[in-house]
Amino acid sequence: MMAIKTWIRHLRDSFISIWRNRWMSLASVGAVTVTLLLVGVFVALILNVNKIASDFEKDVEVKVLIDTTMKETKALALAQKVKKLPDVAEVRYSSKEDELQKVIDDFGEDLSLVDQENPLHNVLYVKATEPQKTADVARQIDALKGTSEVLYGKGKIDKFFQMVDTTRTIGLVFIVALVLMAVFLISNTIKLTIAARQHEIEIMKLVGATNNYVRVPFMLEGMWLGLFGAVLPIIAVAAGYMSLYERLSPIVQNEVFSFLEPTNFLLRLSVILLAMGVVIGIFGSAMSIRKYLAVK
Amino acid sequence: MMAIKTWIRHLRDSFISIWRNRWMSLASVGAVTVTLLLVGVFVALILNVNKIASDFEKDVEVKVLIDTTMKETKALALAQKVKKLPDVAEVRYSSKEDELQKVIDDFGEDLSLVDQENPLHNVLYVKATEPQKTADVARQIDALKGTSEVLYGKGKIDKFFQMVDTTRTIGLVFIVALVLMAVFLISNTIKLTIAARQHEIEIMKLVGATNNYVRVPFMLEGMWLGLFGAVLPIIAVAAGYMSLYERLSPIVQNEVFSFLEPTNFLLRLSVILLAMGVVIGIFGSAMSIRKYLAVK
Amino acid sequence: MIEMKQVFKKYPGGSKALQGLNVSIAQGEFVYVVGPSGAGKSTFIKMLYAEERASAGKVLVNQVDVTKLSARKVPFLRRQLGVVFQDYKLLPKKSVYENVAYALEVIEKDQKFIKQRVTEVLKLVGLATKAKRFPHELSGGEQQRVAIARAIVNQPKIVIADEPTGNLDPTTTWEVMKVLEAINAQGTTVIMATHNREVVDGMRHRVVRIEKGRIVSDRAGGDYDGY
Amino acid sequence: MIEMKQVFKKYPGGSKALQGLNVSIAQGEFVYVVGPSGAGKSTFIKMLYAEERASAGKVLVNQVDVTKLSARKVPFLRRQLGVVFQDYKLLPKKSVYENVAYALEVIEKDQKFIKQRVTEVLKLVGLATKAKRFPHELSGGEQQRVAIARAIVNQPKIVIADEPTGNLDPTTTWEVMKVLEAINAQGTTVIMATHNREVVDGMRHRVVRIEKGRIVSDRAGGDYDGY
Ligand SMILES: Nc1ncnc2c1ncn2[C@@H]1O[C@H](COP(=O)(O)OP(=O)(O)OP(=O)(O)O)[C@@H](O)[C@H]1O
Ligand SMILES: Nc1ncnc2c1ncn2[C@@H]1O[C@H](COP(=O)(O)OP(=O)(O)OP(=O)(O)O)[C@@H](O)[C@H]1O
Ligand SMILES: [Mg+2]
Ligand SMILES: [Mg+2]
Repeated sequence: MMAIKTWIRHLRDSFISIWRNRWMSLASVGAVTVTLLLVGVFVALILNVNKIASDFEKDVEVKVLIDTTMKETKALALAQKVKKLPDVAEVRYSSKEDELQKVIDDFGEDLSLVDQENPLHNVLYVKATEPQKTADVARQIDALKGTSEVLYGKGKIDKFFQMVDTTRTIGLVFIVALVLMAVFLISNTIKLTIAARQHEIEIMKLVGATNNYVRVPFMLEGMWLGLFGAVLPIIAVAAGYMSLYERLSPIVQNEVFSFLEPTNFLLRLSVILLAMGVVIGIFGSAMSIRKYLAVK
Repeated sequence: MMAIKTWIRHLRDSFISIWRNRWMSLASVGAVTVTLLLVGVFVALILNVNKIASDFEKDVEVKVLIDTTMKETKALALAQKVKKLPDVAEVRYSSKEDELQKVIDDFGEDLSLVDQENPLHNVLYVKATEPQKTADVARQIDALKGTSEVLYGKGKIDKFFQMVDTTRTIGLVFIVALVLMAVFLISNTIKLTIAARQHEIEIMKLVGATNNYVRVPFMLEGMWLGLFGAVLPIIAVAAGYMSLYERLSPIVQNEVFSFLEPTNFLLRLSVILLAMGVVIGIFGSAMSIRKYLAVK
Repeated sequence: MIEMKQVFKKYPGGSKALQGLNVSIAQGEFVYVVGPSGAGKSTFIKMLYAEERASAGKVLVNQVDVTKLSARKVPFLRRQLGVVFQDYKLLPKKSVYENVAYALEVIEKDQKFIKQRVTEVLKLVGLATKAKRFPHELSGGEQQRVAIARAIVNQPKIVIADEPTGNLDPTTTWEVMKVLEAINAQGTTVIMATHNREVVDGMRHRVVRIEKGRIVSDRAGGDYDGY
Repeated sequence: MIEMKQVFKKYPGGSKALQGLNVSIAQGEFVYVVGPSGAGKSTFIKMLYAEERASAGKVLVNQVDVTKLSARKVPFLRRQLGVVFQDYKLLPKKSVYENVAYALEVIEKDQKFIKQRVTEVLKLVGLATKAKRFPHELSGGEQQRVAIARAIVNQPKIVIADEPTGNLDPTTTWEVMKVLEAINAQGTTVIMATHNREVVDGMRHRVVRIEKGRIVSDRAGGDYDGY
């Protein structure tokens, strides 16, 4: 549609214009940088909080007390049986000796001094494939022979699920709000730089430039501003995240949760930040210029 | 220094100018609004997270197992004694029957079936005036007669304190970073609106206006933009926080933590947001205008 | 070629700049438009390249009614005209060379041609040595000559100049007038609003006098005062 | 009153606009500054109100050396002068009335006085009915007259006008010249750069001719060509 030489001209003009308006360009790039940095940091934070919440959620398990009369070998067979139930992801066996040790750990040594037979049960810890199926799984296990009691904290767990869900929803709302704000702030800045050049746009039109001919260099300029503005945030967020990840991961490695693995996550986040800068840059320019293009 | 009629003129000029540049004014107010909204929401969030972390921290207590040989009345006397130790804030007595009930709650009914004497200790739960003094308090109590064991999760608690501290530090870093970003974004926007009017400033100087005479209306204009830009965020944050507070507080009322009480908190936050808008507006204008005031 | 029929123009503020203007200009004519300040000369000229649209009436340029021209087609009208604006309208962030070249770039001429043609035109208006300057680094008369160079660079069929010699000394004025005469001799229509009695009386052409938005006299080879 | 000694001006780009200019103008004189486009007339004028600073030499205005004037004091120098800029320099977001009033507001005159005086001056330049317009709603000549009104509104001791009639028709030019004559008759110094031969020859005063940054002729009651 447009000749190659025209594209080359537009490209050249966009660079020249950025340079000749360097003061404004710098201000725009600065605004984009700060905004995307904000988005990058908070998105990383929020996604990790959501990840951690989900990890905790996944940690929910059903505790099955096995009849005291059942022998250990049979108990292990029961474990196999439970394992085969639908929606069961994981079964872990814990003997009554293990359980006693836990009680002692929590309540002081004196319990171990009790010189009688261990009164506790052998126990199965069962995880559902999806945390929300925990109640189902519990019911199924309860129906099996040889289980004396199935504990999974009914009401409490529902409340916990609800909390995790709320966290996740709030997180998503925050991300969406952040992105909208970024769109507004960046396109607003670009609007201001273009408004300052309204006079130029009018002149271009008066000497016979079509709307497209005027628009394209401005859009390219917007693209560069967005692109340049995305570089620093991407570097900062990537470097910051990797260093934090390396420092914090060892500390939490025995916990039930972990942080988002950097490689993949950062790649995606970078692409998103870059795309935001570039897309808002281009469309912000295109939108802002529209009202100055109207022929009188 | 400046005549009252001059101030009135400046005030009038600042309003007229906002109106005649309404397109740019709106963009500026929009940028201020979004930025302060961001600051308001995240500051509220972060301060609450910090509050909650501190609440958890304050919940740390020392568990003192009292000699099984000591009678309950004597144990209560011991409690009084502990209470009087330095740095002790709170002492709660829990009989061995209470303790057994807890074990049963956590590990299933079968323990209660044990038909022998309760093997547990009477217990004192002690809170230090400051969480960090917990270890000290524990040591002092250990030295008292009649205590068989003093538990406070040594290493674990240190790690927990460290986590809370980290959370708080990160929170503060975030707040500082947010404020800096807001300062940058707002003053940047104002810089752009003033750059667009560079030509006007030059003319004013050429017809004999002093730097101050040119500067004051621009500073007032910056003030109004900041002020108007702060109104919406204040309303939004206040309304949002109050509604969330009312909805969430009942849910967490039995937990060890609570949210920041709105009245005081919102008042301060509002003042801060307003001050940020106004101060950055005024100084942003003053700074940006400086380079255009230089006489050639 | 150019024809206006009962053209009225009322600006949003309420001032009636044109009040039933009728005129017809043939291809190849040289027309002075004179009249007091605020008479409507610039408004008349702005009708031709659609900077302002008529409130009523017909404005025909090359058989096309400008008043009905869609926004998309306006740029193509403007490319057929070379306009010297009263306030120059130079692009502040482009050099002298770039300002003149821009009129050729929009019609997608080749770089080589542009370079040659722009250099030629800048020499013609005496600004060859100032090609790299920016508008704010020029004297008033130099800026005006850049505007003239831009108007004639793409060899338009019609050149419209609004007060093109207001900031030029008599010698330079004379040189610019010779340039306009020369392109007129090659068949280009020239329409020039001016206050310069010396020019109008010294270089005789058709003189159209506008007063209060109407043509009050129109005579070939007349002088500034309409005789 | 005004004295320049060996004034040189070299612009950052490298162009030498003034090359050793010497002149002395007494209080109450009326001086035309003429010369070809780009000769240095505007630069000469800009020296007086410190829009540009001399590269070398002395520029005395009312016994004060402008080249050494501190930035703080420049506004007070400018208040003693009324300047008509070649490109008008009207404030685009202020109405005609406000533009003219601004020159009185900066010297903190009373609102009542301002209103009376601005109305008076606008009537003088024939713009009484256009007080509420904005500059972009005016014709070229009307804008120029606003610039003239602003320059004379605070009754300065020195009026400096750079090509103040370039966009005015002969009749309006004549009216503006009468205004300048009148204030000159009241003792105001008038310095006017112009290309208008008709004015210079028709209303005789001292004529200073600048060429290539130097004064090449200077004679009282001379004509445009220096005789
Ligand atoms: N944008 C506008 N809005 C309102 N009124 C306008 C506008 N432009 C011009 N006018 C008015 O229309 C009338 C004619 O203006 P125009 O510019 O056509 O005059 P002109 O003949 O070119 O005068 P000059 O010789 O001073 O340039 C004037 O009274 C002017 O004030
Ligand atoms: N800001 C600037 N930077 C560089 N060169 C300049 C600048 N301003 C003026 N010049 C150059 O200095 C010389 C004198 O300019 P000046 O404006 O004084 O001319 P002038 O006599 O007023 O001309 P005119 O009659 O065209 O207005 C010109 O050659 C011009 O190109
Ligand atoms: Mg005009
Ligand atoms: Mg000049």
